[in-house]
Amino acid sequence: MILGQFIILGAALFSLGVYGVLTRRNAVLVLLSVELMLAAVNINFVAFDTYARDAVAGGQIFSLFVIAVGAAEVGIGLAIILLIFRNRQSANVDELDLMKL
Amino acid sequence: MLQLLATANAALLATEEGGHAAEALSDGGLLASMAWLIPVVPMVAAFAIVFYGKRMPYKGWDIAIAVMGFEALYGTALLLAHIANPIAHDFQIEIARIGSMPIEWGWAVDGLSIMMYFLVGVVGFFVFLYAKGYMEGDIRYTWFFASFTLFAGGMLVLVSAPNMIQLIVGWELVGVSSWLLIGHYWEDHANSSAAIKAMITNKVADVGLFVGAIIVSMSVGSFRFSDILHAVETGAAEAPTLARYAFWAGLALFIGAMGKSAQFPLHVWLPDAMAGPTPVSSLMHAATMVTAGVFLVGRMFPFYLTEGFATEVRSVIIIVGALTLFLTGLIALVQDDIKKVLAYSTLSQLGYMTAAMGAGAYTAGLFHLFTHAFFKALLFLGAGSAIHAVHSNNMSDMGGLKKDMPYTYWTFVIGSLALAGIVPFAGFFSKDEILASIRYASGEFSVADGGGSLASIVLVLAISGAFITAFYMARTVFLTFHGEYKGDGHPHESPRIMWVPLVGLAVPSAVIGLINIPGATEVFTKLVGGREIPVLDHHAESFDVAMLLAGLAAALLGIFIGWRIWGPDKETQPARDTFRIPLLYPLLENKYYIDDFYMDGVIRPIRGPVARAINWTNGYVLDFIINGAGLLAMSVGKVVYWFDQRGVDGAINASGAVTGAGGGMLRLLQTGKVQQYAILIFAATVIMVGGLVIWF
Amino acid sequence: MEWFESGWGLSLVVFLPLIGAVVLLAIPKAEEETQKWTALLFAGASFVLSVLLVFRFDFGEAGMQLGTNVDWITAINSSFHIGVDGISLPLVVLSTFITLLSIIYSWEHWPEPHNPKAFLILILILATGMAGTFVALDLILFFVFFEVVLLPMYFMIGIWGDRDEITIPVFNITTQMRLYASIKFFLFTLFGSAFMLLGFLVLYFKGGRTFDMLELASNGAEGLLGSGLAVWVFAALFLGFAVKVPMFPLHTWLPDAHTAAPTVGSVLLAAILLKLGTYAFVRIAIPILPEQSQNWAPVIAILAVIGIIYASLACLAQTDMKRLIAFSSVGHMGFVMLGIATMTPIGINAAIIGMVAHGVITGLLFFLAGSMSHRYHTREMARLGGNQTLMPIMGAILGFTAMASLGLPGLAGFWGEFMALLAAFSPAAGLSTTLFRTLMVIGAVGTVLAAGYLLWMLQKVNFGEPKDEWAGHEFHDVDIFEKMAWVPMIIAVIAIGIFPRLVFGATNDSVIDLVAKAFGG
Amino acid sequence: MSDWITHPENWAFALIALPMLLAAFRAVTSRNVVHSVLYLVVALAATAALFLLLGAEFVAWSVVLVYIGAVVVLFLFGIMITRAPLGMETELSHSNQTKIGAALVSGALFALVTVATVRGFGEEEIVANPTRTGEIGQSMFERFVIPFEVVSVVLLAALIGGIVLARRDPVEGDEALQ
Repeated sequence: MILGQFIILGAALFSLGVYGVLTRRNAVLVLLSVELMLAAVNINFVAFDTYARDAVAGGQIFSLFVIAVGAAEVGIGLAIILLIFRNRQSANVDELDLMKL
Repeated sequence: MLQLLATANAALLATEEGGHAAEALSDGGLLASMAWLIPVVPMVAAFAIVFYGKRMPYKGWDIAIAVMGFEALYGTALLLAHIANPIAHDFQIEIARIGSMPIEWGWAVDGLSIMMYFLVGVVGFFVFLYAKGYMEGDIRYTWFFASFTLFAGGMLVLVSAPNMIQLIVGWELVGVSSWLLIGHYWEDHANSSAAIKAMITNKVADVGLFVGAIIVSMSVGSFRFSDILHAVETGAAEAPTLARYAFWAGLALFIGAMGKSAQFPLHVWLPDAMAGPTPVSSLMHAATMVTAGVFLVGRMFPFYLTEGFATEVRSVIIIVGALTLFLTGLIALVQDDIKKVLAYSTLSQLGYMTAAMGAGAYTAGLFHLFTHAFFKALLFLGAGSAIHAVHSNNMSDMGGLKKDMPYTYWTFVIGSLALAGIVPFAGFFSKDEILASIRYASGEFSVADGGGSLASIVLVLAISGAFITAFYMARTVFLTFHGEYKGDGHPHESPRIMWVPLVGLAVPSAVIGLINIPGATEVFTKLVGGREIPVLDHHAESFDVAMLLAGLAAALLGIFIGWRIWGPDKETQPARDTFRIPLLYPLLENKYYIDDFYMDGVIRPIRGPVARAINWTNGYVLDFIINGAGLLAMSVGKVVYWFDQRGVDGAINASGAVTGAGGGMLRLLQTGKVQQYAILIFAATVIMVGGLVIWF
Repeated sequence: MEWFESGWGLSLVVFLPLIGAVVLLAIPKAEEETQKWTALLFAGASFVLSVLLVFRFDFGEAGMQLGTNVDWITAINSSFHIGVDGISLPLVVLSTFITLLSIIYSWEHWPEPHNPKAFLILILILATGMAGTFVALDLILFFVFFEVVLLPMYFMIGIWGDRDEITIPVFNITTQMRLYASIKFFLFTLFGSAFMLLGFLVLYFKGGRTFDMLELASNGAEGLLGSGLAVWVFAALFLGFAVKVPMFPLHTWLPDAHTAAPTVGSVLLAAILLKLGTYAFVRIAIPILPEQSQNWAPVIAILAVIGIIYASLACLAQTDMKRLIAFSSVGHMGFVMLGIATMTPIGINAAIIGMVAHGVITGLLFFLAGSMSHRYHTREMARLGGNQTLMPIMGAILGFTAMASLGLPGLAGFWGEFMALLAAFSPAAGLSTTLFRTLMVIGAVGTVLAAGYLLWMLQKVNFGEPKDEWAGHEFHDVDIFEKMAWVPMIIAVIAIGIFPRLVFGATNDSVIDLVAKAFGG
Repeated sequence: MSDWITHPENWAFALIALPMLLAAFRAVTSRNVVHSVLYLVVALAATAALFLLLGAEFVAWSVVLVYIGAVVVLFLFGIMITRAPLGMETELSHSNQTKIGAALVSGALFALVTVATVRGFGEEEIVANPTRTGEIGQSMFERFVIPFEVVSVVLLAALIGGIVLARRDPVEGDEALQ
């Protein structure tokens, strides 16, 4: 195995995630795409960790942190979406245009 | 004290051994090495008076008089020791080193400075004594003595200076104490203005002093006078830098001297300085402080005398001196204020000293400085005594004081005779020496090309000056002490504390000239000649009979005419009082319009339009640019924001044409939709990072 | 004392005030006494330690001492490199000294709105920034300290500043003095700093990848830059420093900032902040870019002398006492810059003693102006007058300080001015003597104008009869806190005046060394 | 590169990676919300498999437990609560215009990241070496103990934040509460 294959795979997964983030209207699906991006990052972490033979397994540890933080993010994110839905009766991102005054 | 006696004794022995054994210069022993007390004691005392003066029995005067007594004694002791055995030694204490040049405090003990120590000490002592009576009941009695002592200290710092730095320090200290004392009654705007005028005029001249001192010191690489004068002594070839800038340095230093010694046209401050209490006028603006300029030229004299250095400057000096002595003497003729008369007379006498210096007569100039200090101090104190009695400065309020104030009268007459140059009073000898020196300069001692004829003109002016001097002094004496009393109340003699100093000063005024009779006594010549670097000036070995007679005749004529006009006849007096010479009188009355020129031509424009223009520039030009830039940035920001907020959307909504021409792109940019912003962010990131990737 | 000399002493001097500020944060707002004593304790400790530094300092040694060099931001090779030499030592002591006195003075003179806690915190942060700038030997560290100073001063002016309405000429915008002055101060300085940082970065990237001032100087960073780039680097540094000094024509923030700032703010601004710029010239511009310094020296000198004359004339037109003093600062800093521009040991020595003297004297003048306007509720000189009668001690101190400010020989101010002129007579080899000598004479004329405006100020403020409007007012003369703050300054002015070795003794060897290294003397 | 194909792990990699990319693609494009979530499950499971391939067992099982076990369930709940349309839905994504833009951007991003990282590390060999869970634990509680504690605080904060945000405010007269 070479590092390149993992990197390319990670990049592809990440780009797909980005694509999802950019195109999905439904907020839940945006979050879901973010999870894909996180997974891509994790792949890179673990691949580099194995490649570097890190004594303290820093890459793996960090991917664990990413998982944990990702889980937290989903929790909070869904809670926010829930709140928005409750207030605006919609979970569509493009209707959240309060930024445009 | 034992040491003092021992030194004097040894010195006497040395003189007895032979005439020229005294030429060997001694370092003065303990007496000289303790001479640092001379400048330091009054400085410390000034602070002591400020803080503790009020608690003393005589409110600070006691400290001051003790200090001046000490100065007088120490000065006399040094003088005696020096006469016995010439002392010339510099003491230096390094206080810093800047680059490789040391900065030092120190004290010079040589003929010139000893003469000044003695002068400041003795005259100062009498004036301080007198001041107790004169200032009795003053609102700021203690403060007066503090500043007066500070002045004495400053003057002694100045004359004890063995280097340029200390000279400047003393110079400015004297200036400041002068400012304090002229403005002593600062409640009155005129007085503080006079004080400021004195300080500013001196400051203008100080530019010259600074520049001159800098040029000289930097060229030689040392601030010490001894080093500078050694460089001069070795000749222009050995000190090329100094020689190259000698003219400018000499001129600049002389400009500095013109300020303190109130030479034309920087003399304007001195008459106004009479706003201070009379003892101040007496000590500072007659006897000592104003001699600082002459002292400076004397200190640097070899520089002005040695070929290859600042010899050309001497023609400037002599012209300035002659103009001063003549023009200011004339003004004295028309003054009513007795102190103003004496002030202009002081200017005139300072002109004599300066002219003598310019003529290359070191000894003569300093001798006149020496004698003048005594009789001018005496005259001021006498005038003060009269003012004290009649509560007015104006001679038109006096008259007939002779019978009420005998001590004042007789001492004043002695002073006047001395000033007028009547034999055998002090002024006679010194003025005669100056005339002789100028004549000598006009004959053999070429000042510059064509300098001979220049000195001849100066000679004529100087002899006329002698006449004018005698004339206005006669006027003063007759108007003040003779005739009918014209003021209010009944005048009476001043208290003893005031007339004792008058007598004390009258004695030297009468006899001190005898110490330097050409061909007979040469105590003074040896005194001021006792310096490390000898001053090779011309000094007459015998009387110049022609000049002696000319000067004496001019003086006697002056007194005679004065007596004819203001003396005996009472009936015609009012007519004469109101008589005005048509053209000359307004000119003199207005002091040649010089003051007006300075005020309206220089000071007011600078304080007014020029300063306001600069301030305007600051507010309206520089700040305009700054504020303009700031406000411009702000309005650009506002436009962008407006464009951002309304312009784009508004335009799109309003006009389909705009939509067609790229409206889609713009709408994409500004939708308020998060994801489209996100696209842009990602795109921008990709482009930027891509750029970097391609770059490396 | 091993620990003290190995950098801890110096670090404590710098950071004790900051620790004090943090401690103050924890003290409840109501407990003013505790706050004051805490601030005093930390500022006092910092001052005492800085004096101790003087005693541990080896005056025979020209190089950096008592410092340390610890890795800080390794990624950009920037380290916590501090140290003092003869040039920075007097300034460090000056900054701790003035800070301490400011806190003493503040004891019962709080500007409105009353909030001692915040005010003291700002003073302490300022103290750290000021002392830090003088000891930093790493460009990034220097920059950080240099900027740390900015914010507290901004808030000081903006919050406690003068609330008078002013109208900006030409644009006719009316705003409060403090707002205008604070924003002007902030933007001006930030503008300069931006260029300065740019210069630092170019030095880093092109001058050997280091931010260490000493290394940059000894590596000949200037040679690495090449003269084409060095010109621009110097220009950028020049802008940054000149704004802070401030040099004509970048000075216009100063009169406004000084006038608007609360008393202590003006004092710190005048006494220390202005020195950051001049110090940077000596510490950074000359050693690192000697050739460019020399190329630029005529420009600096001409601007300095224009500043002297310009400021003096502007002073003559002022009616506001504080503004007059502020303008006089521009003139005095002109002398300092003239000294630096000569690039000679004498000139730089003169500059440093000039900085110290100006710090003490102008600081004192601002204290006085502040105290007087506190009592009279006006700074208009036309309305004052007769102050000497109403408050004799205050008047006497004002007179003394004005004398010191006009460069009276025998007091501190003289040395800086005179020596700067002295140096201008023979500038460093390669500089035009004709130009510098002309500037010397013009500078000397500046002293006349200085005497003029200060004497006229004294005449207007101190002399004459008190105005009718003060009849019946009871004025309390100098109080104990003012005395405690001012007497040390007066003593310092006299002591430095009589015995300038107090400053020159420290600076001379270091300056000679600096000039020799920069110009190969 | 030529002997790449001869190594069996590479076959395994390809077997995992291809379905993973496919699933990911479908997850971001599917018109059915629930399908999207299920595709995500596939993609995440493939990730876990890759981790196993690399010897990172603990991480792999964590992914399975946390993501597949918990997060996906959370998503499904979210979908149901927000009443997203469960069937085929055209409105799930933006217009084609946006899609093209997004595709361009993400394509460029992919190219960029690939070029940059492959240029840097592409040819480096990887030899899988299983990491024992004990090592992970040791490392976690020695070298990374402070980040670990921080993460635990983050989780706690997320927990509280989630509750606060999602809880329905007790409004008086609210029928749901009575």
